[in-house]
Amino acid sequence: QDLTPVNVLLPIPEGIAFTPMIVARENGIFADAGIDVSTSVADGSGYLSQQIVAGHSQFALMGAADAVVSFTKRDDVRVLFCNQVKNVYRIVAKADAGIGSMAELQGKSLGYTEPGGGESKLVSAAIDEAGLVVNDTIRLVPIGSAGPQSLVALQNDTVQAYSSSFPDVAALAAAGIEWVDITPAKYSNVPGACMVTTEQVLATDEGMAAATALTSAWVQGQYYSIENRAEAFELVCSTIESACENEVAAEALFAEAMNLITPPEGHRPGELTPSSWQTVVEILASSDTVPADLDIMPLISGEHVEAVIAAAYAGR
Amino acid sequence: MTQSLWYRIGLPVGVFVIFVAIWQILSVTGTLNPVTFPSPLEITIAFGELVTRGYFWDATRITLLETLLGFIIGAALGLVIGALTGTFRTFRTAFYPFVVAFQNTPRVALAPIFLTWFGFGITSKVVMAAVICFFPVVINTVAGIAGVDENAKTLFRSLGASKAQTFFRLTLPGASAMAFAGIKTALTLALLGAIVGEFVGASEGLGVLIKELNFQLEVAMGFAVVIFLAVIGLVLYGLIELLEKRLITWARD
Amino acid sequence: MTQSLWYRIGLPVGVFVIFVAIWQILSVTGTLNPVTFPSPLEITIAFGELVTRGYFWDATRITLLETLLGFIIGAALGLVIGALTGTFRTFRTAFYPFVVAFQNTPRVALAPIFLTWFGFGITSKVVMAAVICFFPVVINTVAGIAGVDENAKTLFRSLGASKAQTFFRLTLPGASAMAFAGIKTALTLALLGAIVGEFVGASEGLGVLIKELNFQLEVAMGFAVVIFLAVIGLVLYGLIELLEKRLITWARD
Amino acid sequence: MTQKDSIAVTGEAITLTGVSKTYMTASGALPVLRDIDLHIEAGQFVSFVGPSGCGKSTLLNIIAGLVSYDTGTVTVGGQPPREGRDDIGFMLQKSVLMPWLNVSKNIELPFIIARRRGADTAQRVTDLLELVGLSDYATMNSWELSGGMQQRVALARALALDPGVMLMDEPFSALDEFKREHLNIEVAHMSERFGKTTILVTHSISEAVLMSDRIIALGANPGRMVGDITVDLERPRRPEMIGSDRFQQISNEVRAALSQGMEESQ
Amino acid sequence: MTQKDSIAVTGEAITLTGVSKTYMTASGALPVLRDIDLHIEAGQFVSFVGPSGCGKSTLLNIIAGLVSYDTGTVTVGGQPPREGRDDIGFMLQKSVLMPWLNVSKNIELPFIIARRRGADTAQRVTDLLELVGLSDYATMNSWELSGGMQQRVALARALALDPGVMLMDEPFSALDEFKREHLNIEVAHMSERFGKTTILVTHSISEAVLMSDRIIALGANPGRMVGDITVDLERPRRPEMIGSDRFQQISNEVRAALSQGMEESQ
Ligand SMILES: Nc1ncnc2c1ncn2[C@@H]1O[C@H](COP(=O)(O)OP(=O)(O)OP(=O)(O)O)[C@@H](O)[C@H]1O
Ligand SMILES: Nc1ncnc2c1ncn2[C@@H]1O[C@H](COP(=O)(O)OP(=O)(O)OP(=O)(O)O)[C@@H](O)[C@H]1O
Ligand SMILES: [Mg+2]
Ligand SMILES: [Mg+2]
Repeated sequence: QDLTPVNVLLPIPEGIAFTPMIVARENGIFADAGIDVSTSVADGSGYLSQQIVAGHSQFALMGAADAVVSFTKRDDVRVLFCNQVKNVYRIVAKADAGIGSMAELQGKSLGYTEPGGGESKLVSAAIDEAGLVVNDTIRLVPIGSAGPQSLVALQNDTVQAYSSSFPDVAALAAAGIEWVDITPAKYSNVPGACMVTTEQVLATDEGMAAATALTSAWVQGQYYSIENRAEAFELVCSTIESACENEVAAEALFAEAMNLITPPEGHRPGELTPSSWQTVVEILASSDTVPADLDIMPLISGEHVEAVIAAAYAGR
Repeated sequence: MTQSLWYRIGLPVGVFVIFVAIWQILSVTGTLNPVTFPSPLEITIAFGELVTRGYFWDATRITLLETLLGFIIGAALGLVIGALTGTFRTFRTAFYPFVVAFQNTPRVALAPIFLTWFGFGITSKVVMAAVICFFPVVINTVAGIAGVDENAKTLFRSLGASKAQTFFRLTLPGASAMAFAGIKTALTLALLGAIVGEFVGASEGLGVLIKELNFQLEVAMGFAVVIFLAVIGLVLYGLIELLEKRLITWARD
Repeated sequence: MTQSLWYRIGLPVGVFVIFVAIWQILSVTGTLNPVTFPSPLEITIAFGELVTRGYFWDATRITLLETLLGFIIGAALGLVIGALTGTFRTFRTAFYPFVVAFQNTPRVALAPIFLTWFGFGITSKVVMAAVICFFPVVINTVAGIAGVDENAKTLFRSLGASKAQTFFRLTLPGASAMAFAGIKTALTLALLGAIVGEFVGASEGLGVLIKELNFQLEVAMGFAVVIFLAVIGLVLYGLIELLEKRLITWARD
Repeated sequence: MTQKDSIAVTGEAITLTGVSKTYMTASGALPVLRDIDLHIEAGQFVSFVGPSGCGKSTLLNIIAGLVSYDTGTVTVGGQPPREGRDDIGFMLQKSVLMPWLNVSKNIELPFIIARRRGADTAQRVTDLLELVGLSDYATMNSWELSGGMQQRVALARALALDPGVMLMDEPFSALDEFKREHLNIEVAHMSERFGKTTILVTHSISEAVLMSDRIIALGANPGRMVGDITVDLERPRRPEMIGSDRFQQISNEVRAALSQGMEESQ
Repeated sequence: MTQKDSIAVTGEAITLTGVSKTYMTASGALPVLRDIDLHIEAGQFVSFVGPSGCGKSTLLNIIAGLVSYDTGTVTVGGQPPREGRDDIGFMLQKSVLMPWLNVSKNIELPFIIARRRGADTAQRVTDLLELVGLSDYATMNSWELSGGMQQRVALARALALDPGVMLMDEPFSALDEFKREHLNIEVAHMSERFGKTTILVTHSISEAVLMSDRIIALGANPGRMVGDITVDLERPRRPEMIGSDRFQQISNEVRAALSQGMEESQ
């Protein structure tokens, strides 16, 4: 039978972070649901939100912050589920720096990937909350994602702490940096990368069918990955060889990826929780990117979204 | 005073060997941080591993495809626009200022816009490559046409040649040596454009691979890819020079 | 056949106005998606807002600083290396192949490496700008020196000029017109290098601003910055042309 | 109209009556030629000499139909001149061979442009190559030839369509004096042999005397005829004539006409 | 040693004995000059004529000290030649003025290179400008001058250090015949006036006859002297002499010597 092609935009190339998707594809879950999923990649979520808002693309997996910004530009933007239900961004200190909390970053340098983007908003919110002032009581240095330059910056003490998404933290850990996680607890349940679409898509039968198939197959991929870690890892590494060039890093990353898709007790993988989305709004509002009184509910609910979710978790 | 072949080849090779040797020694003695500056030996070994990986060759194929498509489109368009600009005064007056203005824009700044316009497939990288290699071809074609011998033009007029005859039998071959110099630059630039495009957003290609290897802190492999790109650049340059020698048989000096 | 000034300025301006008008109409009628392709009016308004923002001028200052520092360093080094290469045969034989090879490497691929070597401040962007604008200066300086009139060299020999006299009174001024052509290209390339550097990793600058505006989906403002960069490119080009006219007073055509 | 299989004798007469020409330049009107009346008989060899900028090339270009004129009439073989008339052959100062064509292709060019390439063209090219003594060089690249050989190819090309009229604008100026004399004699012979009407523009008085039946001296500002000297040396011309008394007399006549013209201009 | 405030008479004798020169080229040894014996008296004006490539420039360069020789001896004013001797002035085929220097700075160049610029240099440059008739053009850009004016600047520059010997390698080849004759006469006059020893390399026989006291004809492969003709025309030379019988006789003698030389070469 003919499979319906579905294209999903990703903010980084396919890899370990997208294990549930790769499982769903390789194990035929997408095919069983009647879809054939392909991906396109841009460097960061910003480009993805543009495509969604412009109506050029139907589905994009993007950071929660980007999803909220998109929602402020186009009010029929909808989120179906999240790939990770926990915060993908981390603020970590080097274990030997004697830093145990955000407040102890006083007088220190904090590395982060780059200005612009959801991560930098979270960092500023966290710094604000800790009562620190950038360029005064704390220094911010854009050291990029994991790579030789960030490793060296940490090794030679250019920065004592680092904020980035979990794959970077894991990769640097695998390279020998020992971390203390100082991410404020209130941010720990901020959703990670989530599947975004629009009411315009969901209003059509085909769009609704694609959304339902995509969501249920992806969620099944999440269940499978959580329950069969070893097989899932094996599958990802054999599918995307280049991602496992460094085995130690790959394993560390996989462990962390699994941790983030595994929901807290009593929740389902990929589930949308209003309170965690409210946190995202607070973070963005603290830097005046979105209004503080933004009503987030339409983004994550509504007749169509609920119908998709109901179908996705049927029987779970 | 003519230098012997031995000297002309031996000297640069010697310099290269000494350079690599010093680098290796500095690496072994730990003067160079292996994270930021892997040793030549490590890079060689990493390259040896890389060539056994299927994904490396897939990435190479993609990047080459983007480069060549971008080059062909950009160079072809450049030739056409250059020919129009060089041939028609009004066209030149009307559009050439924009060509020059556009050439002075830092075109990397356009990469994200291309991504938006042309999507996330290879098209946006091809467009980036094409845009970046378009200008040298236009500019050299225009210069080449301007440089066509006035006497030869008079000769063609005296023979009563039609516009088309003059264009195809005089202007085109007369401008070709100059235009080819632009085309040579363009090919190298196309590779650059493809890599820039991949850096900004792509799922495959050597630019993506560099990022991926950096992320995994496989620094030596990352270096190996960069050096491999340099070699690709040189090989492409060599090939286009060969082609030039075959096509523009009459160019001297 | 000489074209009037009116024609030479009027025609491109006319083309520009028509182009912008069509763009605006396509935007208003909704043919162009306002998110990916804002209208000229929106871009103008966005630019109007942008110039009132302090951060915009900070970013401009940073990018210009990187560009100019990179340009000065790159062009100066290019002149020195070019002069050495053009003057000393052995130097040329030994090192020029590497200059050419390096010029054929897609240098963006080096941006992350520079970040590692030169840190996260403006140094790595300055280096990127310098590296990218170094080569045209070297190549043109070498070509300029090679092009110094053989007869003039004989004249200097017959006058018994010393090496230094020949260099400063003949080679240098004789090669300067050609070298300056390289310097002109270099300035535009320096801007490109600075933006590439900022894209790969920086906390300030117009490249960073483009990314930030992109995240906030302030597309019109993003476009405004890109167009502003184009204008900067043109202004820098104009300034260096003015300087050229003042310095190389004897260049004709 | 013209025979194609051999080099035919097809001289045509040239008549100019009251020809004037003014160029419009950025700095105003520049009168270049004033009231030129000139009749050249079929088969005559005429040289134009005169100071630089006096309008020699302009006059030749008018006869070739390459430049328009303001007043007067011009006829070549009874017809007004225009570009692409295949009974007029034009040879420029530089040999301007196309470097991307070999020697015989260069000679073939006029046939291609005139869309007259046919079964007999190859034979015609062979004949021409033989005529200029380059049979062995047919497939050489044109830039591999010496300057003198290039001039001969240009000559063959100008003769390709067997024109009744040959117009030559300083065709030998790129050669040194020794090579030049040699080629002068060759061209003079060719012209004697085929009786073509020939106009030669030159800066060299001895070249003009050596080759021509008649020399037109021009003065400048604006260009006008200041002398019309008949050269009654016997034909065929030989290099030894250069030293002869008659040769010197004629040279001095030309020189005198030119000096006269220059004084009038000042 | 030399007077600096006026143009002095300082001719020097030149003697070559058994001079040979072979160039080592990629395709083997190329003998260029064989056994040249030549004595030029102080104040004599000598021309070298001969076919292209026969070694005229090489010989001149040897005398200027710009090219080494294999055997024999050369003296200029009793001293072996070398680069930078300020009693030897060199003038090339092209006027090679530095475009970044104005006219008087171009003339000043030899003083700067020889580190001899002093208080009197400005006066000397003024004198030279007057001598070549360019007083009004001192501050012009050199590329704004006509070809003939540029040649005169080059001449002034060659005279700047008041050399006893002037060596000129085809200095007028870029000019048309009319301008050329004019400048020939001027240079001949200058040489007559100051009695400098002068060697002129030229392709033009009439130029050689018009200017020289003596003409050396060279033959090729390898370069050797094939004629040594004395020019006994009265001084000062005038353009009208070109038409005279004696002028033609001498020209023919030179021509004959050259033909002879060419035949021997083949
Ligand atoms: N296309 C043109 N537009 C304006 N002026 C022109 C043009 N062509 C020639 N002239 C001017 O007309 C005059 C005569 O030019 P022409 O080329 O006929 O002289 P000439 O006698 O052939 O000179 P030469 O011996 O230097 O070749 C010159 O003053 C020249 O500047
Ligand atoms: N530097 C050199 N190396 C090798 N061969 C040379 C060199 N300079 C000149 N020759 C050769 O020496 C011969 C004589 O050259 P020269 O320049 O002296 O001739 P010329 O008589 O001045 O010719 P022309 O009249 O063309 O100026 C030529 O065959 C030339 O190719
Ligand atoms: Mg002319
Ligand atoms: Mg010579």
